[in-house]
Amino acid sequence: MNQLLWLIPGAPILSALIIVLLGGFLRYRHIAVLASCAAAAAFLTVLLAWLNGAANAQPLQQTVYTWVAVGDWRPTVGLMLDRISLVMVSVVSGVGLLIHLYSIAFMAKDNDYRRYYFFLNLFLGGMLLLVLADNLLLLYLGWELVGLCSFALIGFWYRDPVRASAGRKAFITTRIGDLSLALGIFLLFSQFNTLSLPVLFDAISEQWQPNSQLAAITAFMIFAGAVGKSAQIPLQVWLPDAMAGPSPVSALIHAATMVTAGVYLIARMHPLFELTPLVQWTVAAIGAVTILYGASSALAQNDLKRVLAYSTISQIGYMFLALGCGAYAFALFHLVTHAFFKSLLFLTAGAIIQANNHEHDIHRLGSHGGHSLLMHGCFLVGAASLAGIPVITAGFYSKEAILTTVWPASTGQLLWVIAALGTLVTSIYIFRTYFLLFQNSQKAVSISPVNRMMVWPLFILALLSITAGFVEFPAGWPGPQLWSTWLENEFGTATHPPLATVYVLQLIASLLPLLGAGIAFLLVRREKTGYRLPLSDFLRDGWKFDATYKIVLVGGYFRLAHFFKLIESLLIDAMLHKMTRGYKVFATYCRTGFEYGVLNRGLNGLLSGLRFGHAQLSTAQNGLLNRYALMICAGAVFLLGYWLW
Amino acid sequence: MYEIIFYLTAAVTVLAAGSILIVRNPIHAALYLVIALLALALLFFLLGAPLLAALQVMIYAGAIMVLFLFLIMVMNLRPTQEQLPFLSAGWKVPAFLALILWLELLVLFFGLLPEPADETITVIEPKVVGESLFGPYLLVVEAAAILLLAALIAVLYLSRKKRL
Amino acid sequence: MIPLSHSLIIAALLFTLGLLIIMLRRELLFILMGLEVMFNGAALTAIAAGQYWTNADGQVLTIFLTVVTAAELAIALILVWLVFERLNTTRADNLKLLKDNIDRGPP
Amino acid sequence: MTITQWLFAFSILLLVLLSLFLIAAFMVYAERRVLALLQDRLGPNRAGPFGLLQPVADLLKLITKEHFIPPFADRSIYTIAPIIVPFTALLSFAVVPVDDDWWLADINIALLFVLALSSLRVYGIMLGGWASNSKYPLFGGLRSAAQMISYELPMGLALMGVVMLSGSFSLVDIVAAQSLPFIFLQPIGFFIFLICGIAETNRLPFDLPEAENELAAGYSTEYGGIQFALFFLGEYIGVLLIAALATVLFLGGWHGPWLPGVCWFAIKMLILILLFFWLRTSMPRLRYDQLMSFGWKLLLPAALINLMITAVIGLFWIKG
Repeated sequence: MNQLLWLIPGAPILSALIIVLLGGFLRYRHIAVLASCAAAAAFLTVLLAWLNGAANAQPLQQTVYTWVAVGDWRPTVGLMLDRISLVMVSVVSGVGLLIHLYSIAFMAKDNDYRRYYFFLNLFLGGMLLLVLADNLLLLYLGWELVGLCSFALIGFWYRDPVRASAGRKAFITTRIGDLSLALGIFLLFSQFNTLSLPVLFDAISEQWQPNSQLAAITAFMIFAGAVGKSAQIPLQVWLPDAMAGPSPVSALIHAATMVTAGVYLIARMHPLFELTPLVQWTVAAIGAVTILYGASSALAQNDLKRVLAYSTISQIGYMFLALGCGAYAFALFHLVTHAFFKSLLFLTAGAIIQANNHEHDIHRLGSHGGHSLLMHGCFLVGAASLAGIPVITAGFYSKEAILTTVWPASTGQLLWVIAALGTLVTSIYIFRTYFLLFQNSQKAVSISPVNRMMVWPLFILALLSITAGFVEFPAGWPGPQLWSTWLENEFGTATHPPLATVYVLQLIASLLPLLGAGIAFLLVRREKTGYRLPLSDFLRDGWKFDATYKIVLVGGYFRLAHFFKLIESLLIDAMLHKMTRGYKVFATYCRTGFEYGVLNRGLNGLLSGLRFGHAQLSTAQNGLLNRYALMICAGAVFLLGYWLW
Repeated sequence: MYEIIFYLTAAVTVLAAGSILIVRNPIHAALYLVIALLALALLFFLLGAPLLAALQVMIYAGAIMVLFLFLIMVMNLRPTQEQLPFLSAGWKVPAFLALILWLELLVLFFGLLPEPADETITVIEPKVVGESLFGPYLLVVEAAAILLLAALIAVLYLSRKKRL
Repeated sequence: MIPLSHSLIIAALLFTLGLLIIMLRRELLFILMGLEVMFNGAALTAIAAGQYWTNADGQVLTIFLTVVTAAELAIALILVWLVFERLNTTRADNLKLLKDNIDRGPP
Repeated sequence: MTITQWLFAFSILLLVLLSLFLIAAFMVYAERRVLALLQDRLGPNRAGPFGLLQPVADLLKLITKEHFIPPFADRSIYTIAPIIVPFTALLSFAVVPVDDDWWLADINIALLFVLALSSLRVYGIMLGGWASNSKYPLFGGLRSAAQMISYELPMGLALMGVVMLSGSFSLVDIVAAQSLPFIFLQPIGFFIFLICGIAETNRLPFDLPEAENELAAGYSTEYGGIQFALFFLGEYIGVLLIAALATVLFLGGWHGPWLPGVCWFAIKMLILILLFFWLRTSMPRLRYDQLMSFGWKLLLPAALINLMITAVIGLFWIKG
């Protein structure tokens, strides 16, 4: 089995290569089948790994290739399949396979299918590489690969400038996080001279004291990387726009897999995070704020896919909350169930949108593509699972587990309240969407029926959205708790409050979704009569994050340059000339050369300082090649000097 | 004898490279570069890398620099009217920076390396290099081939009269 | 015979000379030549180090360096030619059409 | 090394150089006679018996001419350029084995050495054309640069087949490996090498850089006197070198029955040189685009295919 490990990321990557190199000779059907077969091969290999006892034995390991051997540093393409990655690999390849199958019918009418399948397969390979990597270098490679594919797939219909710019936005925003992750990796490498994960963990627990500053900085860097990829505040702005891509892409990349890479990363690096309670608390706090942010923004959206996008942001907030409270197993648990119900929602939404001739507004979506009942059922299952309707849905079990473990953490009561509020709002927005979509489904005729091929993945996902939760019953319930016991070796057990408290909390948390559904029903009724939520513009624009960034970050730089220039000209023209002249007159009048020299020179110094600032800022982009070379050289000199010193 | 040749060649290399800094005529600069490259090839040979010495002459001097000269001739560039660096005002800062960089590099090198115990030059045969190239580095060779192909296509595309 | 450090000194000298050429000369072709000199400084480092450890890897690295240079120069030269065709100049200072103009305000 | 050994080495070198110059000079004479013969006329026959002193007379004439540098030329490059051409060709002879143990140097990268030097040859012609600073020489120089780059590639690839068969870059080893001359194993390689060799030396039908009726005299238009003689000599030494290399690489070098090795070597070379003369009389000059497409679209693929076939056969036949 060790020798087959490469097949998991290898099959999709190979198929992507075939598609991009030989795709010109193939027809649509062949390419689609080839891509799906590659995904199936990866999934089957994962199944084989399960059957061969990957779930309970030592981690499987395979070193595929050694990049270069310099002294004792040998970066490898090494794969490692332990329980954490097994969870991820199963979800990614399984959901990936379903979405490939779904895409066959979905993309049938698009001319750029070759590019689509190339990037979809490449994405799958990159994601699998990311989760299987046994060293941070390879992990980073996968990380960038999925970022690239995400960029290409968001801007898939790049002829529309809005969509193309959405792709760029996603790429640039996540790049900020990526940079931070890279810095974190550099830091780790500079400290321990290795990037291999098992070695790194031993070294971390041996050499770094809890609460040490270096550990905190490193953990924070890595956390910032995760924030970028997982669309948490403050780097969440790209995800809503990422809905410009095709719906299966949204389902696969922006709901089920890539955005959870950050969760995986933190879970993977948990020995590091456990050293620094402060960063851990930050993770939880960011998660909690994001829950509220995403849920409240979703409440005011009219675009079906944007509702789901904000919902994704908020759900990943739950995962971060769990990670921050040390409940890594439950974060992964929620990741799994979320992958199922969110891709179910997205795929259903995609089918409905396609059936309505690419109409996105939930007020106007009426046709359900000839499978009205099925669409209805699938969406209801997904919505219920997302809201966490008690007992019968998978979402309930995972969310309940998280909520219970949040309580005993530091400032846990506050976090719990926020999360519970998030649950309520989640239920409201998703049922609002549901009621708006399906209450009057007869209002439009079906334009194009939904293909039968697209129905099967929906069906499977709906089944999983219901049943996946039964592996882990909440604390204190008379059901099995397979999940947390299975991941015990990796993470240790999470603590939960005394049982009496638990039952009260659970009761409240399970009543909230039902309450939310009720509120949604009333809300929709009132909305039909023209009622609008308070603050709805603010919420619809995602708390005005985009506008703020534009003003603060983009404008700031220009503002600063302007400021220097303005002050300079102001001082020269209005004041300084007069002042200097005045002083000059005064000086000559008093015949005191001393003052003349001091004042004039001092003011001139100030002036030239300002002028220098303006010149430096404005010539940072002066287009002169030599100047750029000079700057690079100066940077090299400085860095090398710093390092040597 | 051996040392004399080595240091002479090294001096030629550095002087020729330095001349590029101060000549006006692009053809002369290119020729100085060719001289530097040839001297460098000799250095490679003296250091015990005969294959690389030959490749340096064949590829760098024989192909790349000919292309360079070819381009200069086609453009028919005449001696530039630009002010020579040492006459223009802004040469001090870059020169200072470069000097510092060099010193830093030296510190870096001397800090990293212990002096070797035996200092005999071992010649690494072309065969060994070839086996290394097509053994552990086979994948990189393929990648290099793809890179060259990509460059070729890019150049063909760029040099078309009517671009898309 | 020849200590490694001496080769490295020469290599560093070549590298900085190349950098200096790039920083000081204003013609694109001269800048490209400076780049070549820098590449060759790096190549000398690789070869000297490879000989030091009697390892073929240094030479292999240099071969790849040559390949990369060839690819880079082919494209760079054609770009220089296109620039010359379009603007009738190869002075780097004249090529700043993409520079950011702060007077226009934020994009 | 002692002084006597140095002196010995130098005198040998001097001898080889002198004899090469002499051979090249007499090649000029021989070519003129052969051309005349093939064109049914007499050729030079006044100086000495059968005109044998003609090269001496030519040499005297060229040396005594005024050493003239045009005022618009780039002086230093103008002076250096003609020296490069014969110089690179002469250097290559250092590694050519003439007989069983007759060679000046046996280095393990001899073939690459020869290729490297032949790639440097183009500088002489290009720079000569550029330094003259007038129209036709510049065109001649440009043409030769493009031509030489284009034909060097198939030449090198054709030689790699030989390297594969013999497993060495050393010319001595290559000759030793030829119990059966490689022309039988590498016929395509031989022809590609020969064609590229002719192109590299700018002989007809590939003499576009100095095409008389298009470019006056190409890169050598502005040259006169001894410098012109150097260009001229360079071309003939180049022909000699190509013939010698073809002999060594493909025709089995000094291998042959009965006669001593040197004689075989000389005979094989002579045949090849006669072939070059013959080609000159009977082939028309190519057009420039024909030349380019012939090199890139025919010779290069042919050389690649030849190399691939050799590699495959070598892998399965010789090893396994």
